[in-house]
Amino acid sequence: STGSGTSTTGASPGAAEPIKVGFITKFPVDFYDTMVDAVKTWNRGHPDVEVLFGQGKSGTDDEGETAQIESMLAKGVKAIAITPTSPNLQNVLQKAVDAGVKVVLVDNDIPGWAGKSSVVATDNLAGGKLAGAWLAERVKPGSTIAVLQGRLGNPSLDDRVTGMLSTLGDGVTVVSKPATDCDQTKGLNAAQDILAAHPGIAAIYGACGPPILGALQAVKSAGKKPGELVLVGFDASPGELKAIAAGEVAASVAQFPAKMGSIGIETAVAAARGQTVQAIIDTGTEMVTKENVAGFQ
Amino acid sequence: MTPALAVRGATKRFGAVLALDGVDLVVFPGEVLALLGDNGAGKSTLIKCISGVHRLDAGSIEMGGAAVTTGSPAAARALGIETVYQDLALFDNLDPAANFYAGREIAGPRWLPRGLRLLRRRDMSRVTGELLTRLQVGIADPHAAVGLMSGGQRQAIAVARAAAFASKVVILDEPTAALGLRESRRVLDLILRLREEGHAVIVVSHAMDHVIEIADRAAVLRRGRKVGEMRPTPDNRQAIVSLIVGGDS
Amino acid sequence: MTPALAVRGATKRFGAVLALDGVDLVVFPGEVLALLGDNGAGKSTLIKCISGVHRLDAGSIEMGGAAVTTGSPAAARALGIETVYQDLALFDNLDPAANFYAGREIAGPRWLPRGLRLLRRRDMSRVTGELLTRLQVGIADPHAAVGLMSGGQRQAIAVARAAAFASKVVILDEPTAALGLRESRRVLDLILRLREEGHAVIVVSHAMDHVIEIADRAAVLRRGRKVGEMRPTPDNRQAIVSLIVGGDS
Amino acid sequence: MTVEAGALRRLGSDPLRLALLAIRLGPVLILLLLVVIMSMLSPAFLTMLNLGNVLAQSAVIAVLAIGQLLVILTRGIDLSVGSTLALASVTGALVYSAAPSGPVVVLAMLATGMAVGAINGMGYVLGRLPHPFIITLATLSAARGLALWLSGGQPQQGMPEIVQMMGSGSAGWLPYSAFLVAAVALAVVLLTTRMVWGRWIYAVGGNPEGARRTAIPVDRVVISVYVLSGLAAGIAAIVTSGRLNAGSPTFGDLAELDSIAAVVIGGASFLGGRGGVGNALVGALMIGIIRNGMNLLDVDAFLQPIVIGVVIVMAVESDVVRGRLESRFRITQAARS
Amino acid sequence: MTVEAGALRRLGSDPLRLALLAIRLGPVLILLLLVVIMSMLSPAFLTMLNLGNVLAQSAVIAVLAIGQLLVILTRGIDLSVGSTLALASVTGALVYSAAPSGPVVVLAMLATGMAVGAINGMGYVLGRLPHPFIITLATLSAARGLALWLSGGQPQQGMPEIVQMMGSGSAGWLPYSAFLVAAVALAVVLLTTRMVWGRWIYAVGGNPEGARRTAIPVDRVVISVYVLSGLAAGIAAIVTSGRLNAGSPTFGDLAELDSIAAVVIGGASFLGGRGGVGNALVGALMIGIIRNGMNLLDVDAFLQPIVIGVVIVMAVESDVVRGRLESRFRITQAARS
Ligand SMILES: Nc1ncnc2c1ncn2[C@@H]1O[C@H](COP(=O)(O)OP(=O)(O)OP(=O)(O)O)[C@@H](O)[C@H]1O
Ligand SMILES: Nc1ncnc2c1ncn2[C@@H]1O[C@H](COP(=O)(O)OP(=O)(O)OP(=O)(O)O)[C@@H](O)[C@H]1O
Ligand SMILES: [Mg+2]
Ligand SMILES: [Mg+2]
Repeated sequence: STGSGTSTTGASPGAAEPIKVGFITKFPVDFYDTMVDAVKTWNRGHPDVEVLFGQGKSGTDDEGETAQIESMLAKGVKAIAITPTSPNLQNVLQKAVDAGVKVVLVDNDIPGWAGKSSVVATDNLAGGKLAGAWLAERVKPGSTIAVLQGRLGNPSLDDRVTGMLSTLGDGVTVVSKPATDCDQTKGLNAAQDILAAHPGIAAIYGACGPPILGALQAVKSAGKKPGELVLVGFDASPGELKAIAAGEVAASVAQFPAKMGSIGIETAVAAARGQTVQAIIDTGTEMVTKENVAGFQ
Repeated sequence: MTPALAVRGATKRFGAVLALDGVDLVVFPGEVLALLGDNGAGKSTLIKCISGVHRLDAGSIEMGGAAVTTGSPAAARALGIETVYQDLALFDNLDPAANFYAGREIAGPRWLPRGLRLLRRRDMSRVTGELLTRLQVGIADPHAAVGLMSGGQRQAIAVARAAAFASKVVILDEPTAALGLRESRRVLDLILRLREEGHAVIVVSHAMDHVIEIADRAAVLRRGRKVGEMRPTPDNRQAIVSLIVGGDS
Repeated sequence: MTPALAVRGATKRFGAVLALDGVDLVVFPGEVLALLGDNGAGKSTLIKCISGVHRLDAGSIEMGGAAVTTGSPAAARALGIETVYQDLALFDNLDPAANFYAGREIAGPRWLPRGLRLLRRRDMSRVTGELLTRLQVGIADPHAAVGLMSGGQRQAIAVARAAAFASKVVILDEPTAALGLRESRRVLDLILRLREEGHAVIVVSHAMDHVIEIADRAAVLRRGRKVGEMRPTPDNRQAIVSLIVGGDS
Repeated sequence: MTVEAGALRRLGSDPLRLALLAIRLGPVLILLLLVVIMSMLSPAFLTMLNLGNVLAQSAVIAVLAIGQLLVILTRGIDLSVGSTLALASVTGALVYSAAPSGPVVVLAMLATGMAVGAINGMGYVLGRLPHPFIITLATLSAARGLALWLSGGQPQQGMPEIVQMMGSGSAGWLPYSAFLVAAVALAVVLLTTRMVWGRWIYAVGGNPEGARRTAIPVDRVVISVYVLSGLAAGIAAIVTSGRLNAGSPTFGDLAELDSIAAVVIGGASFLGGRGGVGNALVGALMIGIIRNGMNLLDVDAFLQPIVIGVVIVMAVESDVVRGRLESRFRITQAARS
Repeated sequence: MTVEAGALRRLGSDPLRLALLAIRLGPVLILLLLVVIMSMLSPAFLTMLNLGNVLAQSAVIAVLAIGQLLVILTRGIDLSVGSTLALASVTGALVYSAAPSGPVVVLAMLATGMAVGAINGMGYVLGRLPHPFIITLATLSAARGLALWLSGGQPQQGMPEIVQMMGSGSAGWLPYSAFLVAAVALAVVLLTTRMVWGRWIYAVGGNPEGARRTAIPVDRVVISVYVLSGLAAGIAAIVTSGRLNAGSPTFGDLAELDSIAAVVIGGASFLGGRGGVGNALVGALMIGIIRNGMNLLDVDAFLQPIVIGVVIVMAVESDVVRGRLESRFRITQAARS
C-alpha cells in the first residue's frame, strides 16, 4: 500500500519539485545500519527525493540527535524520520513541526507527544512480552533465571525487560539483572559472574543481542552443553541468528529494521507532500527459533 | 631580654636519616644569627621546621617566651616568621609582582572577603619595581614570568619579598648564593637594616666573609647536632671553620 | 695553539630581551676561563647556547678550529662539551647513581643495542659513591631520590657528574654556589685537576676569591655584551669588579 | 638600564606588538580559519539559523570547559562533570514534579552540582588522595548511578519555563544559552584576572608547595575550583534540560572528555598554571563547529570520527606551526629594528 | 660518617625493614583486604571457577594498564587504547576471513596496535604538540571510526584457534590469558627495572628538559612508550577477540579510563616518573574484583556505579591512611632504637 502511495505522489504536480528529507538513527550498530541500508536501497528507486542521513554517538545520545535535527532544519528538510533516543527529543522535534517540517518516529515512539505524523515501530514492550511468554513455557516453575539489561536509562531497552518480566509469571525468579550497556564483553563478564554465583540458573535473557553472544561464550567456558541453559536475545542480529541455527542460542526476538527503514522514509515523504498517513504502523516482532531461523538469515 | 625565637630539642628524622638531633637555638630581637654547617648538616631542615614546612618529631618552639606551634607555613607567617627558602618557592608562571605579593596581594575594597577583592595590579607592580631597583637587580621585562629569569634575578625577588614583609623573625637560607657582587652587597645591607629595625634575623650562609661582617653570633650544626656557638670575628674564623668541618676529617 | 672552543658574535634574543649581543669568547686546552658578570648579564644564556640548550640567533661556534653546530645538548656532548647547569638538571625521582650515569649508563652486554642493555647497577653505585666521597659530601642514604637531598648535596652530584665525564670542554655554571667550605675547596681542586689534564674549563662564578685562585683569564659580560677580559690576580681584583659593575652605577 | 629600556620601547613598535597580539590570539586565529573553511564548504554554515545552532550546541561544552579550566589551572582534573550534569538534571526534574517553581528547580540543580563538586574537592583535599583523578572517577561513577537510581532509569519529562527558556529560547537567532555562556565567561574572567582568589588559583597551579609556603589557603583554593566546576555542571544541566525539556540520567555522557579537550585544544596547559577563559571558549567552539560541520556536510557516520580526529590535530598543529613562524618573524623583525 | 652509617645499620633492623616493605607493598595489602572482604561477603568468590573468571576479566585491563603505565611514567597519557583495541580486533577478524592463518592474524593485530601507537608518538613528538592528550584524543576518535568503517559497523564473528585459546583457554582454572599477562608484566618489569631504555623512561618522566640536556634520546623514548602502549592494546585485542571469538568495532569502549584508573589506583603517580608494573597489576585486579563482586552479590544495577565509586575511593583512602600510620610508627620505632 505504501508503494502505491509514493507513485501517486509522483504523478501529482508538486512532485516534480525534488524534496529533501532527513533520516536520523541512533548510533552505528548493525541494527541501524540495516535500517540505513534499506533506506539507501529505497532511495535508488526514488531519485526525486534527497535523503540526508544523520547519526548520534550512542543509544542515549539525546544531544547528538538534537544537533542532527538542528542541522537538518538549517539545510531545509521538509520531513524527518528519526529513531528517537528518548522522549527528551520532543522539544526540539516540536520546533521542527512548528517550522512546518513533518516528523515520523521510527523504531520507537515518544508517548504522549502529539506533534508526530506517524510512528513506524515495533512495540518493544510487546516484544518483551513475547519473549517472557516464550520463556515461561520453557523453564520449569521454581527455577531461576538471569537478565542482562541493556543500557540503563534507555527506554526501549528498559521496555524489553519490563515486558519480559510482565509475562514471565510468578513461578520463575530473576536472581540477577546487571546492566551490560549492550556490550559483548560486559555481557560475557556478567554472565561468568552470574554462573559462578548461581550455577543453577535455567535461562539468561538479554535485552539486546551482543550481551547474549557474550553470555554464550561464558556458558561454553563454564563447560555447559549448548541447550543446557536457555539463552534468549533480542534483535536477532546476524551473530545471534548464526548461534540459533547452531542450536547454541535458543531464540531471539526479531524486529524488522529494513522494513522500518523503508516504510519510515516513505511515510515521511508522503507526509511532507501533504498526504495523510497512518498514525501507527507496527512493523511487528517475531520469535526467531531454530525452526524458523532460516527465513531470517 | 626574652628571645624573639627559641627552639628547644629540635629533632627531625626522614626515614633512616636523622636530619636534626636535639638542636637548641635562640635568637634575640635586633640580632643576626648565622646558622652554619656543612652540606647536609641540617640547616635547611631546621629552618623548614621553624617555618612550618616540616613538623618536628620532637622538640618545641617558643616565640617571645611563649610556646607556639608552627604547624603550617600559614601559622608561622601569622606568628611573624618570614622566610626565604633555599629553593626559593617562586611561582614560575607568574610575574615578579605577583610573586612578590603572593598570599598578601594589595586588593580592595576592604569590606569584601579577602579572596573576592580586586587586585590593585598597578600598585603592586610599582612597589615591586622600586624594591628590586633598590637591590640593583636589572629585570628586563617586569611582566615576564619569573620562570624565565636568571638565577640571580629569581633569588633577588625572593629575598626582596621576605625583607619587605619582615615582621618579628626573618629567616634567609643562603640568600646570596646566586647573587652577583653588587647584589650581594645590597642584600647584606638589607640584613643590617633589618637588624637595626629590631627584627631577629637568621641567616644560613657558606660565605665566611659575609658571616663575619654581619652576624652577631654563629651557631654551627654538624650532622644534625649543634656543635657550638661563637661570635664570628676575623680572629675566630679558623675556629669556626674547624667547628663546621669537625675534628674527624 | 688552536683554541678548544671559540665563540664568535654570539647573539641571542628572548622576546624583547637581548640576552647576548655579539659576544666573542675563546678558551684553550689546559686553561680555566672565568665568565663573570652581574645577575642577568647573560652568562647562563651563553653557556646554554654553547651546550646546545638554546640555539644562537646569530654567531658561530668553533671547536679545535673547525666550525661546529651544537644544535642539541646531545650534539654538544658528542663534540666533547660537558656542562653543569645553574639549575642542575637533576632527576629528582632517581637516586644519585642513576643521576650520575643518566644518558651513559654502564650496561651490557655490548652486542645489544644501547637501550636494551642491562644496567650494571652495582658498578654504577660504587663509582658514584667513590666520587662523591672524594668531594667529601656525606650522603646519608645513597639510594634515596635526589629530590629529597640538600641543596649542596644536589650540586655536588651535578658537579661530580660533569667532572667524571669531562672530555674536551668542561663548563661549570656557579658550581660552588650551594657548597660548604670543604666541599667548595674540593671542587676548586677538581677544576685545577681538570686543567692539568688538559681540559678547557669555563667557570661562571660570583666568588672573586675563587676566580682569582683558579682562573687563568676572566671574561666579563655586562647586559649581554662582553666588556672586557683580564688576568685575574689579587692586584686586578678592583679593576675586574669595576668591569662587572660598570661605570654607570 | 638602557638596554632593557630600549627593549621595552621596541616592544611598543607596531609590528612587534601585532606579533605579540597574534601569539595571544593564536587559537582564535585557528578558530577563524575553521569558520572560513566551513563556510566555503557549506552554504548552510553561515546562515543565522545555523550559527544559532552552533552556539546552542557549544553552550554546554563551553560552560563545562570553563569550570574544567579552573580545575586544570590548579593541576587537577574533574572527570565527574558529565555525571554531575545528569544528576543535576534529574534532581531538577524531580524537584519540579514535587514543587513546580522555576527558581526552586534552578537552585536545586545548581546546588546539586556544587554538592558533587564539594565532595570531589573535600574528598581529594581532606582525604589527602594522591591525585584528583581518583575521587572524580569515583563520582563519575557514583553520580551517574545516583541519577539512575533517583529516576528509576527513566527520563523525566518537563522543566519549568525559565529552564526551558535558558535552554531553547533565543533573541532572534542568538540563543539565550549563548548569553548565559557569556555571563559565566565574564564572571570567570573577572575571577581569574582581577580577583585575589583567581591569582591564588594560578599560584597553586604554578607551585603548590610554594603556595603553601606563602600562606595561600591552598586547600580552600583547591576545594573551591571543584565546587565551581560542579556549579558549572549545574549550569550546564540547566541548558541541557532546557534544551530537551527533561531531566535524564543519560545526559552528559562523555562530557568530561569533551570539556577537557576543549580546554587543551583551546591552548591552556594541561599541566596547570597557564591558560584562561578564552582558551576554554575557543576550544568549545572548535569542537562545536567541527561536529556541526560534519552534520552539515553529510559526512558518512562511520567516517565522522575519523574526520573529527584529523581536524582536531590539524587545528592544534596549525597553531603550533603559526607560533613557530611567528617567533622566527619576531627575531628577524627585532634584529632589523 | 657515623650518623649516616648508623642510620643505615638501623635500616637493617627487623621492624623497620618490615615497615619499609609494607610501604612498598601498600596497594597490595589493600588488594588483599579487598579479597578478604569479598570472600566473606560471597561464598562464590573464592571458588577456583570464580578466581579464574576474575583473572580472565582483569586480563584486558591489566595488559592495557601496563602499556598505559609506561606512557604515564613519561608524564604522558594515552586516551586511544580502547579504540586501538577495537581497530586491532576488527583488523584481525578481516585478516582472518581473508587469510585464515593464526600467526598472520596475531601479527596483524599486534602491528595494528603498534601502528596506532606510532601515530600517537610521532604525531606528538614530531608535531611538537603541547600535550599528548590532543593526538591520543584524535586517535581515540579516528581509530574507532576506522574500525566502524572497516567492519561496516558489524561485529565480525570468528577468530583463529590460537587467538581463541589465548582468550578463553585455560590450564585448569587458570586462564591462559593470566599467563599472557604474567609474560607481559615480566617483560615490562625487565624493561623498567633492568634495562637502559627503562631507566631513560623514568628520567624523561622525572625531568624531560634534564633528560634532553643529558643527551638521552628523549624523542625516541617518548615515541617508544606510545608504540608499546599500542602493542599492549594489540595484545589486549587478542585476549578480547579470543574471549568473544569475534572482532568488533565496539570492543574496548571506555577502556582508556579503566587503564588509567588502574595505574593511578594501583599507586603510580599520574604526574610521571614514579611507579611500576606492580601498581598497574594491582590496580587492574582491584577494578576486576570490585566489578566481579558487584555481580556475585547481585547488587542492583542502578546502585552498582555508586558502590563502585565508593569502593574505589575507600581502597585508595585506606592506603593513604596506612601510609600515614606507618610513617608515624617508623618515627616512634626509630626513636626507640
Ligand atoms: N624531605 C626529605 N626527605 C628525606 N631526606 C631529607 C629531606 N630533606 C632533607 N633530607 C636529608 O636531611 C639531611 C639534611 O638536609 P638539609 O637540607 O637540612 O641540609 P643543609 O644543612 O641545608 O645542607 P645544604 O648546605 O647543602 O643546603 C640531608 O642528608 C638530606 O639528604
Ligand atoms: N628562556 C628565557 N626567556 C626569556 N628571557 C630569558 C630566558 N633566559 C634568560 N632570559 C633573560 O636573559 C637575561 C640573561 O639571563 P642569564 O640567565 O643568562 O643571566 P646570568 O648572567 O646567568 O645571571 P645570573 O648570574 O643571575 O645567573 C636575563 O634578563 C633573563 O631574564
Ligand atoms: Mg640547605
Ligand atoms: Mg646564570
